[in-house]
Parts: sequence; structure tokens; C-alpha cells
Amino acid sequence: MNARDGSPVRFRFDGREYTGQAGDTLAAALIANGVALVARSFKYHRPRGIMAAGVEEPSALVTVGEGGRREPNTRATDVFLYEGLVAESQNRWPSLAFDLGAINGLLSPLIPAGFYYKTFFGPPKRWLRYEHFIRKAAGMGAPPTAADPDAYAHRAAFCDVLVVGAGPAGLAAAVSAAEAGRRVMLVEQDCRIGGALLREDVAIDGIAGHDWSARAAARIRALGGRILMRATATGYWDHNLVTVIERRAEPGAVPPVDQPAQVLWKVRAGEVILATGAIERPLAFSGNDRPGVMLAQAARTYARRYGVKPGRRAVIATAHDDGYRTAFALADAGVEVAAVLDSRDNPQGTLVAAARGRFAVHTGAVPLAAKRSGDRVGALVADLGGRQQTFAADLVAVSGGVTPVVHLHKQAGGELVWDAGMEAFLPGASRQANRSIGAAAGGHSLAAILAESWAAGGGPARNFAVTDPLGDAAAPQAAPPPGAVAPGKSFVDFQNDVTLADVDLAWREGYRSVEHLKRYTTLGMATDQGKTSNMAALSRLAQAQGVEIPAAGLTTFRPPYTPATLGAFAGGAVGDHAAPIRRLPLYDKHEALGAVWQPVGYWRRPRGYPRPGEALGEASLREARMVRSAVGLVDVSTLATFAVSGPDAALLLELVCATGVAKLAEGRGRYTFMLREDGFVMDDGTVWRTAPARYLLTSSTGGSDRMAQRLSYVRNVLRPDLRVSVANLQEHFAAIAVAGPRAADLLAELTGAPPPRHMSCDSGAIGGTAVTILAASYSGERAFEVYAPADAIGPVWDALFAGASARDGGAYGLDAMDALRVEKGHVVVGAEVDGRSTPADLALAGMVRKAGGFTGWQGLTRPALADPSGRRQLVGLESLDGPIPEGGMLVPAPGQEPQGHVTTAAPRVAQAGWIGLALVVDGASRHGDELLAWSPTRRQQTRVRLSASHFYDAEGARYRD
Amino acid sequence: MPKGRATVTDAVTITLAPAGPVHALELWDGAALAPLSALLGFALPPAGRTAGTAALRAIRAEPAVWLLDGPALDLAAITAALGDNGALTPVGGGLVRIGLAGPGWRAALMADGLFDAEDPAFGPGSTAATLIAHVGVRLIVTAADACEVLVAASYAPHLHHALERSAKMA
Amino acid sequence: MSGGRYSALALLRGALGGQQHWGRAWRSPEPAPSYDVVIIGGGGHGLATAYYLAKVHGIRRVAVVERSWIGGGNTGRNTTIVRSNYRQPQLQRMLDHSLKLWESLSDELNYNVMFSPRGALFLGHSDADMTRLAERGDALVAQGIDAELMDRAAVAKLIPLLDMSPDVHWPVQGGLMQWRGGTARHDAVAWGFARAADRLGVDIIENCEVTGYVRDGERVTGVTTTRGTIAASKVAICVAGNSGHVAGLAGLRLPIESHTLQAYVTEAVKPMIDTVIMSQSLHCYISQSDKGGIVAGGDPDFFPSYAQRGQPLRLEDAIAQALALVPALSRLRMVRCWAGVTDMSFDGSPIIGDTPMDGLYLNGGWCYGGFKATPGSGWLYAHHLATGKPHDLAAPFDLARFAEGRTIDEAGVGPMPQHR
Amino acid sequence: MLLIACPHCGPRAQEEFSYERTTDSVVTTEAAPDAAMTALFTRENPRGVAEEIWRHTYGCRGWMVFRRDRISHAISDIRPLGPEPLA
Repeated sequence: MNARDGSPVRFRFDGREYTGQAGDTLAAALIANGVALVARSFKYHRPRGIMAAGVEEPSALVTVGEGGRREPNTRATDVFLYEGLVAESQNRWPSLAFDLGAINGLLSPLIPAGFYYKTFFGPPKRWLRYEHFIRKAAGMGAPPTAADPDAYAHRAAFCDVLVVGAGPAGLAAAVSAAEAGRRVMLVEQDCRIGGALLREDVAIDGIAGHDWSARAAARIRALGGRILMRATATGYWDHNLVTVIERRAEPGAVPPVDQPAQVLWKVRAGEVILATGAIERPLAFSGNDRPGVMLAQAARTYARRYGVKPGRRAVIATAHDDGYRTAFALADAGVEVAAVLDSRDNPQGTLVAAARGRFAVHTGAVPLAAKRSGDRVGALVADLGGRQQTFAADLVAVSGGVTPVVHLHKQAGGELVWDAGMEAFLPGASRQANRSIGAAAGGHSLAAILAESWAAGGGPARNFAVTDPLGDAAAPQAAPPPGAVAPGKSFVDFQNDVTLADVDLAWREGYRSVEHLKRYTTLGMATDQGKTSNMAALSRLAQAQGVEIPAAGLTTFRPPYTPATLGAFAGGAVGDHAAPIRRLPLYDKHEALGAVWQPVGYWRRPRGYPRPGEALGEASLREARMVRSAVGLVDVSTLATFAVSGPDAALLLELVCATGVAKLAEGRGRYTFMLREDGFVMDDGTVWRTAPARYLLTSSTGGSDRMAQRLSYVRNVLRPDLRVSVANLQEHFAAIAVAGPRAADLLAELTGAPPPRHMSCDSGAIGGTAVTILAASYSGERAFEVYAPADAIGPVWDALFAGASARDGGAYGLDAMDALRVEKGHVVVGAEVDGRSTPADLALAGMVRKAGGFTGWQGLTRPALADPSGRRQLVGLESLDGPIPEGGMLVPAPGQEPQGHVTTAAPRVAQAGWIGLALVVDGASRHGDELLAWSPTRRQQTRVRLSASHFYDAEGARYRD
Repeated sequence: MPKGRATVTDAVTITLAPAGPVHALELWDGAALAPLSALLGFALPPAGRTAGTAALRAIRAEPAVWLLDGPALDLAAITAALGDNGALTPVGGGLVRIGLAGPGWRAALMADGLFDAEDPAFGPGSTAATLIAHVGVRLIVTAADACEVLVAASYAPHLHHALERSAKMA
Repeated sequence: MSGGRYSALALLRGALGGQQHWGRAWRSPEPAPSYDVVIIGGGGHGLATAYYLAKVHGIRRVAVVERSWIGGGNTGRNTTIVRSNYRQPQLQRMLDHSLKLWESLSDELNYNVMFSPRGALFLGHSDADMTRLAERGDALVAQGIDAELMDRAAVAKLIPLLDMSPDVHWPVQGGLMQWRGGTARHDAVAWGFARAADRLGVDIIENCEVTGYVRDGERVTGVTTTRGTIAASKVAICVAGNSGHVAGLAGLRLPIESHTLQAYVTEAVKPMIDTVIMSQSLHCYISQSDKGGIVAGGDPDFFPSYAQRGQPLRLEDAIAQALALVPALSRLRMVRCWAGVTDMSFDGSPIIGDTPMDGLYLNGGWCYGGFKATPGSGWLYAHHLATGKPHDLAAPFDLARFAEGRTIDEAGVGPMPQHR
Repeated sequence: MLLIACPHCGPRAQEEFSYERTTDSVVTTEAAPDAAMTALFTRENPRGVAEEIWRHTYGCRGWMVFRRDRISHAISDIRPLGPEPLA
């Protein structure tokens, strides 16, 4: 059904050009071109070929793509050809055919599992040197070094039924669910619908398997179902959330225009139906990793689905009926089948009988060793009931039973039950709303699978007629564990080069818990997560323990089911949009003034407005002096702002604020601060009574979300009885602080009214916009904060800026604001208010309500907070030499125990010199002491004198009216 | 904020404009419900719903908060009807209204979102607040093929970019 | 007792003898009726405590009882970072003591724990970040701990794959390096301590879950377990992640909540990142394992859980941040993600020492910073158990500090489970 | 990402919610200092079901309390917190 008549596709492997055809995987195309040696193994650099035909491939890892699209460790079986595909082999030097690293194979007796724990002793520096070479030898593909040019996207989806896997079981369930009127989503990791039907020669209800699949898919779509192809369900999370990664471009390929390379779907499903199939197990024998040793179902897939011959002369080694199907498929494809070796002593059934008539079938036959011929297998030595025989073959197709894919079921918290007949774990009770069907649930009879799957989808019971020329196979069986191991390496984990001998060694050394075994040998920790290896290892472990496999334990199944590209997780959160950037309402005005931007959380705020040729520091000092001498405007729109209204507004504010609010007269405001419940200062701001039952609360930019949450918590959880409304106005209002000796004059001119007195508020209009004016000073000058709706602030700024300019003023930024407030000794959240300061530490104890009753008052009573001695306290610093290093330690002399640190440093504005604020142990009683502000990391030190924390107009004469 | 900026793809047209007048109405006492309904001419809607007309729409935003969206608001009358049972606070100055029109609007909202905008029950008159691209938004379904997104103005450029990107890839 | 010393010579002997001579790394004894000290929890901290009790204090009648397999909790679920570059002096001193123990640990245990002082770098993304980093560095140097402030150029040279463009969301302005920091092989730490403790006579008892305590009046005199009752002069809880549950069996309530923290590892690639990358502003940390996988993590899940199962959106955020710093990671593939259950204490710092009950001791509350403290934590806890008094370095980390207000709040965000 | 049935909005993604604390750790402003500090600094932290306060911060901003199993994450007995509901 799958003659190789597709359109030709050119690709390169290790620099050589080949032609495959559309629909091929890279693996199929390499096989078609006679390439057997594809990779080198991780540890011993063994030559490796293609073992599988699906995502479980452990060996054939290659690097695909170029430049920013380079993807190391891509399974050749999981990339579909596209024109110009470039692939390279990995982990070899100088070439794949001649790899010096193969010497590790000769050294292997010296480097068994865990050898590195037993040597390389000495000081850490010596280990660093060893490690340098170990790291170079380890790793697989070379990492990409260029930026990824492609986009990735996220997508939420909701459905009644999510079906994972579009093989016969998944298709039947999905059609059934869709016909029952349920919202259906079907995801398939392959690029073709059909699953196992793509490798079997069967008909369903008289329709050839692949046609039946196509019709089923069409039916699902017609009923409104959504089907995603090349989409792998990688993770099953809480509350039936399944993450699905959809490839829209093959590894290394250029995605279609405007399309992401991959989409990460987050699917919340009412029910999840897992039709994830089963993975065949390899057999353990010496040299079982050689190129040309292939899983039997994979060999069948290459012959049937891709129409390529995986070898010329094959030996099939199987533990159950399914291997025989491969013999027929290979023979039909023109491959000589030298023998079928069945490990069972007396297999029965129509399939076996049919095979006996066509092939040389040996029963009780166990493979011992694969011999090489050049780079690939040349012969298989087998034990035929005590007699050894060598079979010449360049293809050894093996089937050691099948392992149902229970990963997602287990990720969802489901239980597993042991099926002694199949020697496999099957899905047991689910903890979430999911069920498994088909081969994933241990099914093997197609007709039964279809009927059960249909029922799982919710449709009325029905039967399917299956036509299979070979008849129904018996239930899968696992290969018996190998007896004496032949000399040479019998691999269990092909990708991490873990052998049976390694498993035995781990047991001998006491790494007997299955998790210890895994971690000590690295078994199952490679990119295939042990899909082909875990059962073999468990079997060996159970054998050593003398117990059944279930008693040996099982490692955890962790997401993702198959390796998932990191870019897909990030989605659109890259570059400029790695996180939101919040834009000020006056962004354009600042930008036009040449603002230098400063990140403050997600905000970007103007830090200063340097003139051409002016350094930022110079500009900031100029701006600060402009405020002291004339008038300046600073954008304070980011401040947290809340309207608190209602009869109980003051009561709520007094629950949140540590200072008095209730006695505030209408039209008046005051400074306030809030404590955390443990008594430390959380935030500070101002509170204003703008109307008899309405207050405006401002607090710090950075604490805005926390303050909103606090207000809501107190109001809703602690005091749902209050008659109060809290509205968050941070975004509604934009605000401009106007500061300087000419600020009052400027406002009077623009509003046509005398501006409010210090710590009073009023309303008015500027530039035609209604504004609220709060007379508060952060700079130490006469100052006002002008609030207006953000969408109307433009004209207000324009009017203020024109007026300020006419008065030798202008805009100032955060650095100037900082210098001004330091000179006034105002603390700021994030520097002095560092989450470890009490009100007393910050010289604010006098404002705390003595009667308590506010959040955090109890915390303040704890002994270490109540007793000021030994606490870090706010002081001012006056430099006795040059600039003070901000963040520097305050020490008597270099290297001595710090007594505090510089929380903020700034140049003096009103005069020459440098000042700062600091938290110093017992600092309040140490004014006049000299210390060294010491920054060894910046090689700076400055002598400072401790002082009171205000350096300018201590009486506050300048801001009063 | 550039007014009326629009992005058009095959599936969805995205427009961007200041939200205009929006007021938060918070009640602490249900006694105001009846007089307010009488005044507005429609009942204040339950959770997840909007009511009213394009000139004045009431959006249930929180357990005790409605957004009164639109210019046709008689502030004095509402304040009187409220009495001592609630408060009215203007909030629209910091809101941007992003319009999504066309068959792709639901898909566009789900690209970086978490909310089931494809639920057929989420039809005209429905509203929900959720997160899109890490930004808090309020969705208002205005017609079978159109939706409005109210977002804080500072986040609007980021959200707009995310929605444009989604619309292109949808 | 277990096999001989490990050395290159022993490996050669193994090569010649078909690896047959290796003995068990640790025995699997039945629990004895009584011990001087029973340590609950066979993670790195518990095993280290047992080792130092035997080695430093000569107390060898010690049992480590482990619910499951040793090293299977947070010891086996972290991102293997070792460093001491904190800001608060109590943490600096305590963790630098631990770092010094790391430096000779492989030789001490005769087990290569692969401590790799490849450097632990905090990136700064703004002038404000750089000031905070300088402050931290200055505080470290003042304690005699190494810290180097690096400028943009030096950072770019050290990690060529970092995105150094000035106009990205989090531009790299420089960093603070602790060269003595780095990584270690997490499983090996548990196994190495287990093997060394076992050789000194400590009983390591796996698959033995503590179900309650034996009491004599107000005094704890032993534990009941799924493998019988074990008497002990002292019972030492050392089960970070599960402290709430295990202390709860004695009726104790702690300033701790258990939260999950996720991490992930990519497919192995050849060397691309040679140092540990962290950030002052972002919640992500990145290193490359010796095997070649990129190991990284991010924020906890922000709600309490014992599930050892994380939330996918936290993973997305962590990866987005890692990609923002190192864009070339975009095409690498995650091969596994996992979650550990962390003891989130209410000031972000650990709790080591007495409990209100006689005979019962607590070591927990390590938040997501416990791995780096493994040897030091064991050393300090052993000191307390052996002498009955806290070691000077552990004294600030007593349980009473919460009630008394002496919290050690590195992030300044208490009094809740600390998410930095 | 859990699915939390907000009493006001119906089932929504956990990302829209924020965990506040357990009900036994609520500290009122009237509590005596010792009682307040005990509530604040001692938690049951059960490896099982706890009663927790959450907020639909990025949805309706409403508060709620529910019981949640901290291993399976199953949620039950969800009810709103806050002022008496309006129509």
C-alpha cells in the first residue's frame, strides 16, 4: 500500500546529499539510502543505527538544522523530511566512521557504572580540571549558539473529551464521542493518522486500514472536533490539564509565514482518553546495539509504511506472536527471512502455523550475540535449546514483548497494575478523569480494541469487522530474562550505554531501590527516558532480588513524555515581551524630553533628562538644584492610589495604617505608614480626606499590588461588616509633582486660585482638565501633587511644563528626586524600609497609635522589636571626603565587622558635598561618630560622620506657606 | 495612547482607544439596588453578565462592584439613589478599550489566555475578568462576532502586541 | 561494614576482576531496639548529621530512619547549587562554614561528590541591581567571604551565550561572582555520607516510616515506625519538606508551610555554560551538569502542597526567564521536570535546634536553599545533639526567634512563606 | 494549574487566584499579642486536607475559603468570604 512513489526530497547527512521522499522520516530515508551507521553512543562511542520507527528511538540521535535552527539530539525517527534538511551525526571525532572516542569501549572495564564516584579525589581545583575533560567527553550534540529566529505560541483549549493518539483505538473513541455530541479534541504525535494501522495489513468494516483512518478523521472534523497533528501530549497536570506541543515546523525547518514553529496547547478536558499505544521491547544479548538490530515492529513499519527494506537478509528474534508479523511483512517486501527465532518452547496458533509453512522457525531459541560485519550486524548467534547456531543476517528484528505507554496515566496520578501474562504494567485505577484504551491498556485484538474504544467514546455499543489475513494474534508476551550473559556488552539502556553488567554491579554495591539503580547507573535518564529500557532493567533487578517485577518498584513518570523544546514553553514571552512593560500615560512627553528610562518593577520611569553632552549624574544634580531654586515637575503617576469611601472609611484606614486617620479634617492630609503583621514597616504614603466620607490613600509604586491585596483582605476577610468602598485608582490617575519655591506661584497662575496650604488638598482645573491638588512635599520645597485622569493628563503636563519653563524650571527624574529626599531625610521603601525595620528604627515611633488596633501592632510588642538596643537605626551620613558608595558597609576600619550599611547615597543639592542615609546599630545615639563607608568590591572607601537624617531645612520652613 | 489604532488580519480586526467614562459602583448595602435599577431603567446584572445599552452599560465586575460604562450617566441622580449604601468612583481614565471583531476573536483571546472564550455560553451580554499574556483584563462580549477588552492603560501596549501576534497566528 | 576504599587502584582491580570485589556502599540493617540518637530522615542533612555525630563526637549508636530510599527527597530533587553569597551575616557565616566543608568533602568521605567550584554568578540588570549586588558583595567581603563584582565585559567574556544587548527586557549590566561557589552531584552527597557513616557504625534503615513518638511524660524517648518501636535518648527531626507532618506527629506546629518548587533538565549537549547563572531581578538559576544537561529552576508554586508535582505555568515563567538570559537555550529540549516539597519558613531562614519538647530536636525550614547547606547543617545539628547546646553558628537559627522577633529575613518579606 | 470553582465566576484557572493563608492563621487586630503571634507563626501544615483562604485576584477579586487536599489538590466545600451577597 505504500510503494515509494512519493515526490523526491533532497537532504544532507554528514555533508553528503541524499534523496528521500515526501512522508519519510529521516530514518526511513537513511535506510532507503543504505545508511546504517547513524550515531555514536554516549559513553563508549559505540556505532549505532536505527532501532525504532517512533519517538522511542534510543540510538539514532542526530543534529538537524543550521544556525539558530540547529536542534541537537533529534531522533532520526521523529523528523519528517523536508527539502534541504541538513543533518549531522554527533558525539564523534574526527568522523562518524572513525571516532577516536571509541577507545572508551576498550577502557570500559575501568569505567563501569558510577566509576566517577570512586576516583578523581583531591582538592576541588583538581576536580575542576578533570571535570573540564569529562564535560567535553560527555554531552551529545553540540549546542546551538545563535538566537532562535522562530516564534512559538501558546494556546488554551477546552473540551469535553481529549483523545491522545490517533491510532485505531483513539480514532474509534473520538468518532464515537463526536457523534455523541461531545466537544472533542484529538492529538497525534505523528504526521499521519492511523497509528498501528500504518504498519498492518488489515481492513476494518471492509475498508483498508489507512482509508478507514482517513474517513474517521474526516468524520471527527465534520462533527466540529479539533484534530492536531504532530502534536504530542507531553504532560498531564492537575485537574485534567494536559499540555500538548504541536509542531508546525519540523526540527530545523523554516515555519510557514507568520506561523510559530511550535504551539504549546494547554487543554482542560472534561475527560481524557489515552490511546497512546505500546512500545516494543528489545532483547538483551551481546551486541544488541549494533546497527541493523531493530525492533520488529519498526522493521515492519519501514517495510510497510515507508516501502523501504531495513536489510537484505533478516533474522527475527521474538518472544511472542507479533514478531511473526514482521517476518511476513519483510518477506512481502522482498527481504530474505533467514529464520524466525522464537524463545517459546512450543508456540501455537494460526500465525505460528502459517509462519512454519513459509519460514525456518526455531522454537526455544534465544539470541546470544550479534556479530558485526563492518559497521553493522553481520550475523546472530543463537542458542537453540543448548545448541549454538550462527545465522548470517544484516538485519536482526527483535521483539521482547510490548510495554503499554502508561506515562500520561501515571503522570495523572493513576495506579498501575501488573499483568503477569504480558509481563507489563497496565493502567489501573485513575485518580483524575481519564481512561486508557487500546494497546495502552494492554489490548491486542483489533476488533476488541475498536469495540471497547467506541464504547469509551460514549457511543452506543457496536462491533467492527476486522479482516486480517494473518488472523488474530495471541496476547503479547515478554521475553524471559536472559540467563548467563554472553561476553560482550548487552545493553539495557542504549542511549546512556547502561548494560546488564552495570545493573548487576549496582545491585552488588547496594543501590537496590529502583530509584538508586536508576540514578547510580543513569538508566532511563537519557532523552528517551527509558522507553525501551526500563522494563528490561526492572526485570533484571527483580531477578536479582528474587521477587516479581512489581515488588521491585517503578520509577516515576515525569513530564514531558517526549523531549520538549524550551522555546515552546516560553511562547511569546521573549525579547521585549519577556514580561510586560508598563507605559506611563506621559510616556511620549518624557521621550520627547530625552528621558533616560529606569526599570521600576514592570514600569519604566524617567531617571533624568540629560542635555546633549551631559552625563546622567550631572543632569540629575542640575535638575535637583532647579527644584531647590525654581520649580520642577516629576511624574509620580505610578504611585499606588486608592479611593476609600463610605461611613466606615476612616475605620478601615485605621485598621491598615499604623498612624492616626480618624481625626483628619476634611481637606487635610498626612503622612502615614503601614506595618506587616509581624510589626515591621511594610509601606508608607499619604492619606487625604477629600470629602466628608471619602479618603485618598497613596503608597509606594513597588508596593502597589501588596497594598491592594491588604486593603481587600482587611475589608473582606477581617471586616466584612464595614460600610466602605475601596477603589484602586493607580491607573485612573496620572500625577505630576510640582516642587520648588516657584511651585505655588505656578499653580496659582494655572488654576486661578491660591494653591492649598501644606498638607491640604483641593480641586481645580488646569489646561481645561479637572485636577485634584495635594500639597505634600517630598523634596523639602513647597510642593504639590497634581492628580488628573490619565487619559486627560497631557494638557495638564503641557500647561505645567510651559509654566515651569517660564520660571527657569522643567522636568526632573528619579535620581534628582532621590537626591532631594535624601537631603530631607525621607525614607523610601526598598532602601531604608527594607522589610526588617520597625517604625522606631526609622524614627517614626512617635506617629504610631499607642492604643494599637491596627495591623501589626501585636508584632511590635515582641521583645526584639520593642527593645531598641542593638537594633539598626536610621542615621544621616556626611562625607568627610568624596562620594559615598551606596550599599557600602559602615566599618571602623576595612575588614572589621560592619555596624551598618549605606542605604542611599547622593550628592548634596543645596551645597557641595556628599551625604547619605544609613541603618546603623544603635545609630540614633551615635550622631557625631565617624566610620568608614567601605566598598571592597568597588575598591571605594569614604570617611563619614553619623548625623541626624535631615540635612536641609530641618524646621520645614521652606515648604510651609 | 494613539486613538483608534487598528490591526487587521483575515480573522480579526483589533482596535484600540481610551475607554472613556467608566465608573465603579460599589454597594455595601442592597437597599440601593431597587432605586438604582429604577433610575437606570434596567436591573444591575448578576455575576458574569452585562446589562443596559451602548450609551450606558452596567458590567458586574466584583461581588459588590459594577462598572458603569458609558457617557450617559447622571452622576447627581446616581449619587442620590445610592444614598449611604454605596459609592461611585470614576475609574475610566486609566482604562483602554481594545476591540476585537471578526470570526477569530475567540481564538485570539485564547492564545496567551486561560479563559474558555470558545465556550458557546460565553455570548453577547457575557463578561469575565481573566489574565492574558500575564495582564489582567476584562472581556465583554458585545456581539456574536465582537468582543471588547478593558485593560489598564499602562499594560495596553504589551497586551495589544500580544493580541496582534495571536491574531496573526490564529 | 562495606567494601574497601575507593581509588583509581580499586577501579583497576575492578577492571581486572570483573567488578566482583565491590562491596555494598552501606548495609541494610534491621533496627536495633535502642540508639543514642535516632535521626528521622535519610536525606543529605540527616545522613551528614549521623556522619558528624560518629566522626566528630564519637557517638556511633545512631540510626537514620528513612521512610523510603535515602536521598530521595529534596537531596535528589534540587538544582545542585552550592554557594554562600547571602546578604544577612548569620546566613553568610553559617553557609560559608558549610562551603568550607564542601571543599574537602570528597576526600573526607572517600566518595567523589563532584563538588565543582565553577563560580556562582548573580547577574544585575540595572544600576539599582548592581548597587544591591555590590552591597551584598561588600557584606560578604566584610565576613571574609569571597565576592567579586564583575562589569558587563567581564560577564560577557565568561558566558559568551548571554544576551548582552542593551535594549532587552533585562539587560545584563554586570554581576556578582562567588568563585568558590558552584555545583555538586546531589545523589553522591547522600550516598557518600551514607557510606561513610555506615563505616563508622551508623545504622541506615530505609523503608522505615516514623508513625509517632514514644513519650515518658513530656519527654520524647523514641519513635514508633513501620518497622517497630525504636528507643532513643534523642530524636532528631531532619525531614525538610515534611517538617510540618513529622513535627505534627508530636503535636508541634511550626512557622513553616510546605510548598512545591520545580526544576527541569534538558537533553545533554556539549559544554555551553561553564558557571552557575542566577539573577538579582529574575527568579531563575541555570547551570550545566557534567553530563551535559542544562539544569534550571524558578519560582515555587505560591500555594502549599506536598505533591512533588509542580504547576506548568510556573515552569513556563522559569523557562521564559532563562531564555531571556541565554537565548541559545531556545532550541534545547526539556527531558524531565520535577518538583520538590520545600519547607518554606516564615522568615526564609532555616530552623536548627531545640523544640519545646525535651528529647526532640528540629532541623528544617530550609526553604529552597537546603542542598548547599548539607554538610554544614549536619555539622551544626550534630554539635547540638552531641553537646546539648547550639553551635555558635546555629544559635541565631533557633525556633524561638519567631516569637521573640529575631527573624532572619533575607528577602525582607516575612512573615509568610517566603517566595523571595 | 488547578481549576478552582470560584463561587462567583465558576471554574477558573488557578493562575487567576492567589493563595492567602489558612483559616487558622487569620490574625485580627483585636487579638492579644501572644495569641496573634501564635496564630501568625504556627501552622498545622497538614500532609492532607487544610482549610485555606484564596482570592480570585485576577477575576472577580472576590475572596473564598475552601478545603484542599495538599497531595491530590482536590478542592471541596468552597464558599465565599466577604460582605453579605447582593443580588
